[in-house]
Amino acid sequence: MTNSWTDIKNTDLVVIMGGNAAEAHPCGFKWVTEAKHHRGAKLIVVDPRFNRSASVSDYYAPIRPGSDIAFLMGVIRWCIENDKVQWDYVRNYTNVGYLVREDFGFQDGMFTGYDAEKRSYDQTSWEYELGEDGYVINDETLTHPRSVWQLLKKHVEIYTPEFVENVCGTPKDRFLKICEMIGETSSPTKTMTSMYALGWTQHSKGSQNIRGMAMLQLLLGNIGVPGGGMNALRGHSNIQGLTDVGLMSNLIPGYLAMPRETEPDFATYMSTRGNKPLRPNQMSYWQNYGKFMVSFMKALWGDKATAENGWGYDWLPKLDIVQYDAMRMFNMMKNGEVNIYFCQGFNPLLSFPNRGKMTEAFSKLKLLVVMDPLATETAAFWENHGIYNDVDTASIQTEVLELPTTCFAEDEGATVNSGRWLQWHWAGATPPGEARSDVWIMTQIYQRIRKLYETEGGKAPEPVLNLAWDYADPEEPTAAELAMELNGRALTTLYDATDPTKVVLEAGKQVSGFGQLRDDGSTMGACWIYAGCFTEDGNMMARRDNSDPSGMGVFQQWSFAWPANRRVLYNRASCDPDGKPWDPSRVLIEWNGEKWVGPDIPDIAVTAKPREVGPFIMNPEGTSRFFSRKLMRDGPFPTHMEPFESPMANPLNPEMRGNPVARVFPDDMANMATSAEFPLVATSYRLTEHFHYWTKHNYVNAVNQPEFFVEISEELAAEKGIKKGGMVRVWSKRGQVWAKAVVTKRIRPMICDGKPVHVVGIPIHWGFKGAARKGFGPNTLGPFVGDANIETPEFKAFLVNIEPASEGLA
Amino acid sequence: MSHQYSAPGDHIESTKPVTVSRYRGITRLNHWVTALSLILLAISGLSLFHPSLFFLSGLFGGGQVVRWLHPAIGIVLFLSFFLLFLQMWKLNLPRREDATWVAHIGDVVQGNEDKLPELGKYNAGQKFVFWAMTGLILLLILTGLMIWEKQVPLWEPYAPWAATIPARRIALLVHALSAVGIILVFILHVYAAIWTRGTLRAMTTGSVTGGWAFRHHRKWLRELAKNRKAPDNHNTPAE
Amino acid sequence: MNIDLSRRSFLRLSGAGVAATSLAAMGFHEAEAAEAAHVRDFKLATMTETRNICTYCSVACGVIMYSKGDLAAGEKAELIHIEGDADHPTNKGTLCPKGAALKDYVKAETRLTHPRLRRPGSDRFEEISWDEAFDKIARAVKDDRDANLIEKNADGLTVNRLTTTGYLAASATTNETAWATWKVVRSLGIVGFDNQARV
Amino acid sequence: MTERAPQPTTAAANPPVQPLASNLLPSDVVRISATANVPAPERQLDKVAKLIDVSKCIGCKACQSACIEWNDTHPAIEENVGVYENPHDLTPEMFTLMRFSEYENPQGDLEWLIRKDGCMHCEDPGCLKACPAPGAIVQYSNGIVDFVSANCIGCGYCVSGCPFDVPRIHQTAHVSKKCTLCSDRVAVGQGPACAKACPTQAITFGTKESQIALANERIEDLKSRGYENAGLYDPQGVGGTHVMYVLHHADKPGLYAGLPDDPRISPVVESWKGATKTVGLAAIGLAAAGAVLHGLFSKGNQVTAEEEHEAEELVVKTAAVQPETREEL
Repeated sequence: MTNSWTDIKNTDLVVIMGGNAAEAHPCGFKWVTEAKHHRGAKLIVVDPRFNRSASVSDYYAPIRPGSDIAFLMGVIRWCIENDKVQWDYVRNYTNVGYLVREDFGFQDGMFTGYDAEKRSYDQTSWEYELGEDGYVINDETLTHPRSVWQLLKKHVEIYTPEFVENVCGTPKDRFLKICEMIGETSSPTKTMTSMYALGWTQHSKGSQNIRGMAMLQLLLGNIGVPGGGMNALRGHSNIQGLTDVGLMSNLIPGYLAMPRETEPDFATYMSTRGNKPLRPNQMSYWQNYGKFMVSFMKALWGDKATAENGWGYDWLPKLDIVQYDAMRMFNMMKNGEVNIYFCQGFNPLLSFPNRGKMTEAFSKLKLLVVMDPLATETAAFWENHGIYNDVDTASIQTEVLELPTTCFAEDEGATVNSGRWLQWHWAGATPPGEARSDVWIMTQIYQRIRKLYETEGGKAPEPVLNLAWDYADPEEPTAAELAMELNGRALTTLYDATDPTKVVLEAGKQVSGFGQLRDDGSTMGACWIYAGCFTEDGNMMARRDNSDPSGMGVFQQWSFAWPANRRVLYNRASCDPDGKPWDPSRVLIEWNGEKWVGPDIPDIAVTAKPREVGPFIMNPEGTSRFFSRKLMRDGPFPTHMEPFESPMANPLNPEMRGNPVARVFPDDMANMATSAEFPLVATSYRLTEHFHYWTKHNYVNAVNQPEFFVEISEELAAEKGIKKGGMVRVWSKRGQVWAKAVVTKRIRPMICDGKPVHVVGIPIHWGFKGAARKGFGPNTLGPFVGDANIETPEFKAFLVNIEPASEGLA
Repeated sequence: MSHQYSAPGDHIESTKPVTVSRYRGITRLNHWVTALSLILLAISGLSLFHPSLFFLSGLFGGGQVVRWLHPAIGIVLFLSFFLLFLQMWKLNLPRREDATWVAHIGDVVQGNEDKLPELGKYNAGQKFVFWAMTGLILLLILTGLMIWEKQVPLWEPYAPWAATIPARRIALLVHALSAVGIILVFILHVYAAIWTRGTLRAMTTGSVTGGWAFRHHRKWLRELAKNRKAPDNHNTPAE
Repeated sequence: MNIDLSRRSFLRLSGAGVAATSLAAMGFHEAEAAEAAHVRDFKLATMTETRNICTYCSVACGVIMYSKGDLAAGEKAELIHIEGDADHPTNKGTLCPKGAALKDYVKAETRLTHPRLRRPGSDRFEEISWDEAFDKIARAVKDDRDANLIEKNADGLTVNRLTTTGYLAASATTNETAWATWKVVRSLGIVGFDNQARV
Repeated sequence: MTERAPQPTTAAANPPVQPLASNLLPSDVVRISATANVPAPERQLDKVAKLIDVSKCIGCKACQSACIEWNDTHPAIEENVGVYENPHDLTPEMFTLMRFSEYENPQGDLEWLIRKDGCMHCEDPGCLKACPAPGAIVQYSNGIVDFVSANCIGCGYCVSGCPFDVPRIHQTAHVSKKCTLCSDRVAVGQGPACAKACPTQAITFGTKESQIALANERIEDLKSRGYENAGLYDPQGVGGTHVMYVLHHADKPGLYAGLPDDPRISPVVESWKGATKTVGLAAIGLAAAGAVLHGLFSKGNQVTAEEEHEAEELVVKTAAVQPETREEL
């Protein structure tokens, strides 16, 4: 989230689209209720189903799964057409004025540079036109045909209200009412917040869904303002932390990049990073990349990392392809290219698409190691459970190790919430039986492998042997020790750059912020964005002062928020170009003539003069982007794309199937269905009573929602002769499930492209382990394809069929 | 052997003095089981009827025991009364003389039998008790089943309307009223049996004196006398 | 109709039966006085409080664990109850249907308690010791790495890339676990490294 | 002496772990089932109330989870019958329940009305009035109506007495169960577990007038959003309740899964527990006394010796008339 949970109380309008906050984040949703109660805020919900967020909304509109971009571009078009634009904000804080290269273009839903074989774009034309001074050319009149503003207006021209009604199935009157409500927040004293989650991310163009709303928020001046922002409601208690600490194929902690094969040494690697400002005197904070990278390498390899060996650069694995994401690994596994696989607190058999393919993949492994507090379906994929897991046990030769781990109640450490707060927790229960902490388990694995390399030698032992492991008890590092490593410390005494006699930090002391990190090896810090979480003043993450003097829900003294304890990102943009808050009744920071002051930590250098430094300090331009240059694989502007399995052709380009640059493995493309064979649109989602596949182990949650069901409209039920509570069979090109039928008025068929589109809702929470009744998951049905940029599976829109099933089953 | 006024088991046991068998052993046992159940039901029922009587539940081991024991005995009462009903309903059908008997209720209470018509085995009062008991026990068992919390699930599917709360409220009221009714009838029945001397022995020993029969149920006596076979040698008088 | 005589009421029945028959008892002995109105004992008295964060979604509600026994003092601690922490600024003591039932996640019957191994083709898990488990893992990973690690790519550049062993990291472990896991996984050269950010 | 707990003013507080003396005492009881002339308590506790604002309720069932966890109950895991209500009804192990109703309002928009069902803690409790067992149901001066299982005999009268169909009889424990408004928490100055957990604070707890004030504030907000008939549900038919609702459509409570429009103790129950008792006992008493007096003062209906003689004659004479004429008679 750009803002935080408690900031939502400051908003005037909440749009829940691409998510279901009331069900998936009930206690966070409290702040929407607080905003409604105390500020008279309004809540809009746009969703294929009238869900429990809609039950307390002020206005609801249905939408066909997978058509969000058309809706959002339609709202942008309406706002531009009706002059609902926060001009001061847009002119000064976005790249509307910058000129784009001549050779950039857009035709039939495609941008210039598409290569069908490689399924990717040559993005060279997606760039600004630079002046001689190396800076971007800015047309303040916004009239130049190649200015981002004019390109944007041309781009959204096609998304008329009629187009939206036809593609999204949202009645025009309801769409226009929403546009009006949203348009009001273009006023500087009104803010809107977007609360979204997997409803937007789990599409083959998920990233562009989010880009769409981000652009709308920029148009209305709602980024960086109290009660505004792009608020991704992260799903798991520490998925934000695990992403921050870089547990992904292409990441180093702190969102640094894993080196590629094309970057043979440290110098080449650094050459393409730390990009210079594209506008005069912008901070372009990534300039400091080197300080963060070197400090990281010192944390990883300790004193083995020296300037001479490029700080141990060779010992890091080099990527040949960027995304070794889970779906690629399962595909490789199915092809017999993976021998050993670890699942740490994860149940992929139920959470990744095409369960048949998953079972086949696991069956090809030599060794599967599952570490979990609960008995998972993944660890028991070889067990035959009748229709719920129909496998030939004897033929599966995979060895499976199931290791018992502690859960949150039995260990200590920090987790990061959606609002980037690192919060420490303490253990209060004794682990059951022989369950042990994940840290102990990983340490034992490492120490034994290391001992084998020490005694037997082996291939390229240096990375294993040179790994820094200097803990009081090498057999079990403590949470505090690891947390202090993440924060970083001085290795040699640091002196002030301008005055060498002044000591900044003695050797061995914790750094107080990433500003103190150096690129000469004199500091170490495993995760630069966490610098400040565990300083000489102690464990900031354990702070419990819940005072909020400003009443803005900032809570500066409660735990630690990265970066630098800032609670609302880009909060410089909450003030006008002269540093005066847009809305005097809601102040985060303001310029007092010499420096920035206020309840929140300024997201800018404290003494940066208002008119000079732009609010988006990470971007070389210092401004935000309508035109996102090369950063997105599928286009600098979001364009409408149909799901891979869709009930209608893409009106912009009937030949285009799904996202033209999304990665699809050969056998999966053949496994895609058409609406002729599978006429109904299925969407999968969470229920508030359950969390993933964990709470089915908890009898209390099983009582609240005992059995797997699918939700269909009364119209579809009548058409197919399905009765409420009866058993149905739902099947796709990849598999079939049996479920009870919830027949409801909350789902209605929508008219798209002149035809009725029926939606089948499939919740995810059942399997064959735990207290609840045995059931299936939508992943038995879902297509094996993900988002073009980050490979999030397209679970929210695919095609199925449904029929009443014989009662005798299950 | 006609049985217009008498039951098959009735017969004249001896002639000097005349004793008449009125109830066979099985009927008497049946009567006393019914009586005992009714008494226990009354006591346990009353303990739930009014707070001041709740202490009566102590006789049964407390309220919890009353909760399952009362309905259990209710079933016993119903079954045992049903057997009595089978044996006695024919002779309890109203006849002409009953109307005149009722018309002379004043004489009945003062005991001047002479003004009363000759009667068969049962007078109108006894018939009233019989039919009142029948009606009330039916009401009690039906409403009893409706308010018997534990067993509601057993019969609910077959008569869902009877399981609704409004229906069960009415059942509670009717059960209470019927219970009061049956206790009143019970008092009448017991008192009448004591007040009419020589009656109790009918249900204890099974026989009554000839005079009793002559005074109260003369038509019954006449019929038995007729039905009696001629005293030949094999009929020992002490039969 | 089942007459389920719980032991206590059976004794009272048989006792009362005797009383009922004795005529003296007809004098209606004093019935047991109704037990005075009382509320349930407050179950959190003398419990140890521990601050924690709910393990489910990213609202990260503050919770308080109430346990019998103080873990920090080295004792065994049995979890009795979990409730929202009214001091926490995000949830202010409230919890959703999942968080409010956290205790029965911690104490679920299907919590794993022993390392277990399923042998190829077998239809059951067998309990093994931690040592056996780690020896098997270490041996398997080293052999796989020594066999399949790509030290140099086709162009002779040092890549140290291992693709035949993969690692899927969690979603609810702590940052500290994440950092320890990152170090171990990357030192082995694993690139097939992912977490639960997408599902 | 352990310090006495305060009276609760809110549910949003952390429970004490240091032992506190209960502040909800047997002497605070104002009504007791099947017990006449309850001694008036020497102090009057603040009237408490739980307010359920259905317009804030997101139907998440946190109250169900919190209730199960606090009261350590074990409701059965049932099956899905095509609706969101689970369990399907209040049970002896589930004291509160989310009831969902899909309502198409006159403007043609869909409304999903969700109501937290459970004991209303009436000012004039029908359960207490119907209960035959002394001390099984008590009402405290702060308005809480609580079941004392030790005195309960499991007869089910309360089920018929309640105007809201709330009490449930436990099949194996043979006692009646319902929401206790967390009397054990209130006794140590805390609010109910459901009000503590409720994520959107649709459920709040405090003194009755503080909750009425909050309700009025909410009703203004709802009216401003177009719900003209928004209102407070505090039915006077049962003397007002200590669990109140703020409803979007206070003019049509029935929309919310059968919330009674004008709940009161059924006249059948009133007559059963009122007139029938007194008249019934009187009738029995009179009949018994009448029988005894009549027995004492009037002589029995005696058989005379002459009638014995007459009987003999009749029997002998009839026998002499001979068998062959016997058939015609």
